[in-house]
Amino acid sequence: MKIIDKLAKIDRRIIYLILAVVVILPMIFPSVLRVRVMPPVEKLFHAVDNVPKEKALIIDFDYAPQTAPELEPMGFALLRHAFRKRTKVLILSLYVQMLGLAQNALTEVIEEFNSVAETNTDSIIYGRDYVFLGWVPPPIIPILGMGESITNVYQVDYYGNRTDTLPLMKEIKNYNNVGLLVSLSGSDPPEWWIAYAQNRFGLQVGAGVTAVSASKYFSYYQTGQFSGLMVGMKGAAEYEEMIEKELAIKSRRIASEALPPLTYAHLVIMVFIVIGNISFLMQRRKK
Amino acid sequence: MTLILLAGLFALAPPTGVRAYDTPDDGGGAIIIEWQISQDDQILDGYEIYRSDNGIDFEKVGFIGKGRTTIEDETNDGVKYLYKVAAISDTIRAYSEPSAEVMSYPQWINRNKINIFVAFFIFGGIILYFIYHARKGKELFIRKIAGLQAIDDAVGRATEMGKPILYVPGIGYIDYIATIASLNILGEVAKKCAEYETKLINPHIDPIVYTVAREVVKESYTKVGRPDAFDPDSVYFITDLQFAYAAAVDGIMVREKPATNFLVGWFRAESLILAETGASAGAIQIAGTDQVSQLPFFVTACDYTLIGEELYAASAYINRDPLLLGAIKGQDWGKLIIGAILLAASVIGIITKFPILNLFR
Amino acid sequence: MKRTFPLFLVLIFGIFALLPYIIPHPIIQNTDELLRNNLLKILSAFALVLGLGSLLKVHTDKIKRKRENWEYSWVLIMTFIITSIIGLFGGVSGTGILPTSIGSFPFDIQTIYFNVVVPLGSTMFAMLAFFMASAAYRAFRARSTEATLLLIAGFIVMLGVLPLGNRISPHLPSFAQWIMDVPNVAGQRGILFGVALGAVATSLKIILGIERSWLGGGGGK
Amino acid sequence: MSLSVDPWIWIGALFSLAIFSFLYKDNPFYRVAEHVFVGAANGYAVTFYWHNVLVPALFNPLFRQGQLLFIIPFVIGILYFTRFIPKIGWLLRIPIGIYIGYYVGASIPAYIQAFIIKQVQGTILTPQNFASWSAGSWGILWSVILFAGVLCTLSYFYFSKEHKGVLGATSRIGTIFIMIGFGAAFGYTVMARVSLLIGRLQFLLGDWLGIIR
Repeated sequence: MKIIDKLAKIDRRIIYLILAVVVILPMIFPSVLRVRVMPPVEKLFHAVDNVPKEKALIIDFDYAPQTAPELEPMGFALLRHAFRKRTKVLILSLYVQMLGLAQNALTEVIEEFNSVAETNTDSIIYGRDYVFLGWVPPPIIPILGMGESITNVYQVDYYGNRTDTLPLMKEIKNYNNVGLLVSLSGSDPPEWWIAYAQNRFGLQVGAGVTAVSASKYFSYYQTGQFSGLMVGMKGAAEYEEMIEKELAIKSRRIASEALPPLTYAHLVIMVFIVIGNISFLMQRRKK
Repeated sequence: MTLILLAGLFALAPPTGVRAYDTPDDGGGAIIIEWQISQDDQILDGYEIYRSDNGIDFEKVGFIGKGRTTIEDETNDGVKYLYKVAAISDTIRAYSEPSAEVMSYPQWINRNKINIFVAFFIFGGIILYFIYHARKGKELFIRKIAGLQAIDDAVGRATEMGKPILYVPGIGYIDYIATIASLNILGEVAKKCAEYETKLINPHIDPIVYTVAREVVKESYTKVGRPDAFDPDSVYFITDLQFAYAAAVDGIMVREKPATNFLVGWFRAESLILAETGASAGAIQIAGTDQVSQLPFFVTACDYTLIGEELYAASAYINRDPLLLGAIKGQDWGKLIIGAILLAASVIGIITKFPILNLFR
Repeated sequence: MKRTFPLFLVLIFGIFALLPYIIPHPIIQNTDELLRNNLLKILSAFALVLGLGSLLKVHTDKIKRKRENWEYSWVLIMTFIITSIIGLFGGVSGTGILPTSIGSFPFDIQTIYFNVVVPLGSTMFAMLAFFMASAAYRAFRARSTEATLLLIAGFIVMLGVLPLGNRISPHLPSFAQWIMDVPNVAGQRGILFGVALGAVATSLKIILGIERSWLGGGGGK
Repeated sequence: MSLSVDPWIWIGALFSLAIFSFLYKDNPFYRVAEHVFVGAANGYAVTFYWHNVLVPALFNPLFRQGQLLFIIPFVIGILYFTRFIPKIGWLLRIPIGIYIGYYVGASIPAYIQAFIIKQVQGTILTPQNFASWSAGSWGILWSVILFAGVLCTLSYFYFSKEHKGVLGATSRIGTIFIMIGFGAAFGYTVMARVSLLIGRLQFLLGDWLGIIR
């Protein structure tokens, strides 16, 4: 009976230590687990993939540092997908704090593609292949304004160039020239894009959200308002799986690398539950 | 011949049946324009909306993507307007016939919101009916909620052990109903602390809730006849940030080692930090919140949890105040009505073709 | 006077706040917006200044009376003063009169936010995983049939979300998804009805002066 | 192992470790970090309340542009400070009364529409709701289970009658739905929290220590 008593009184810090080890080890020796892609992410992949040549993909980077672990890998995967398919990309944020993270994701992926490109045609060039529009407050102005003219809303882009001088902006005038908009956010922006932009201009909307706020968004996916949905780090890993499988993109899969530690963490928590209950039942029977 | 052919080739079919009317149920300043899409809709860029207030010169006021058949235009009230819609493909345009004259004006009632106010008057009426009877002293039966018995035992436990009671009112603002219910329960717990001279610790995150709580606790001490025992610093403000507050309260749980923790009110992600640290410090914990996302953590880590509405019933039970009990009875009737509506609407929804869902926009 | 006038204010402002919901007329809508953007926004700012007053008072008292851990109150007050000076005089994006960088080392309010407030805040979120683990070990007991149900549903979802779950059986992920869509929504919607009815009832009682706990009277007559 | 050279990364990392040290036990490093957080967070709040609220919404219009109408919010705001003067302390109830009255009044229609009427709309058994599951004829079964679950959960929160007989049965079924819902939500939240821990460790092991890529 001694083990049971000891089990019942494991010190809290040992539990923390076990969790820490179980999470850190798979991070130091990364391995990528095969991921089964569920329908919501598959639909989003095909929606991004089917953006016509002459149209653009807009990515709305609206995650804060605190929700970056779940949403940043989605941003990287979407950018790699679009640039590999040479889809035209516009990037924007609805809030000022998010600009820094959008800029960080953009520069890293561009560098990844341009370091490998030989000729001018297959490298990613600002103004021709993508434009970083930046931020115009309050959010309702870009959401509705881009329906008629994007250059009227964003007269100047993030870097300060006049947008009407950029070649890409001559082709992409408004939502008619936008195949799909994907909003990455931990709060309400995806709802706004449906309520305002989709209702009035028929804009196709996809979303990448945090796991905690997932249940609310499933109803919009069910009604078809969302053309696809990624939820949490697992959703990001599924998208990384799709771009590797369909487009043979061999870049670092941050979210997929997080799956092993995530799996072991879940297993450890489940084992703790079982042990905790065994010692609990033993004690109850003893009484 | 070729010219006509070319013209025929390039001339677009204009949109037809253009109709314009004042947007109903709004504050004025808006007119809705509707039309049938042109036969060449597939190759169009979209439709341009033209407006004139003298019937002669039209100026462009709007644009919308192809395949759409309606748009809302912002106007000045009391001015007569005429509208034309043009199908546009690159630089070629085809104008429709002008619409009839139309004027926009504000309405005083938004008919879409009537169902909300009907529900409010019915439900409000029931609540007031029961409160009226409660004031008349009518006996109103309310079943016993397990969590409430625990509040008395928990305060008793802290008194026996001579240890303080920690009352965490959640991180909600003063207007959150959970916060107000929590202040009600704080009032009762403070009365018991005054009677048994148990130390009360009541840290706050919101300056307004803090000021109200101070008054509530002071009033409770005077009600029990112990205004002198009230320690003004037992109720204090820490910070207005969620996690600084959680860290500070954790610090209190570990340092002051209260025998009983009350975690009652509006909570977010910090609820698990508080509940877990309290559990590991070995305190009896009573939780209560209407934040459904936090209930799983409270249910697992606390001894008693008031789930959602039980929190409101708790403040009524503690005060044994007929007015509050009257409200609870009214809410029970509200649930009966919701159940009846669900049953009736489902029967109508299945058997008949009536679009029952539109009644509940 | 001390009670009736505040209760009268609650009645007037309570009813006035209801009207814009059903009356679209600009007269009501504009006054509502004017009231919100000017009066209420300013009151919230004054309330914060008041709260800070009491925070600083508590910590200055701690220092004066040398109560336990008083040294940390110095840390709090100094950090508060330094951050406020940098923020108030340095401007929101470093455009104020105070210089906000020495050579290449920036210290404007945004940099402080990204490198002090955010790491502290997100580490607190990260710690939740540890508290989750020890709560799972210590608190997660199959005390009753309901608690066992909660455990089972939790296990199914925690497994269904992982690639491992899919390897155990392809039906597991879809079953986990079904649990989120049907029983989870049913349970949460039932609770939500009760909470909403309770909230509306309490709001009505406050406006009509039946619920007076906010006055500090501890409710009742 | 390529240590970061940016001083701010070091500051962020050391603060993170100080907060994590709370896991071991409440210690001076944690308490310093806790108090720095409270000080910096309130300093940040003061900055934005001043620059984005008080100056543009009150001081500019009142003192710079002389719009005397702003005397009213200014005076009512000052009443907050009567809390420090016991004799006229009751004046504090005026700003609080206005504040509570407005917010509580505005919450009534919002709560009724969002949490009662829209939820009823989603629960009613109609062909439209059956189809919304996009699961073919299974949709009918899902809608019926949802319908029964909502009614049973409602019966759990019925306070006017003892939970015996039929009401006893429905409320027990109700608790089953509630507990399944809590378990499912818990599972999703575990994934979210562990992801945040992995994110922080990626910062510490990656950006700071450079152990992982």
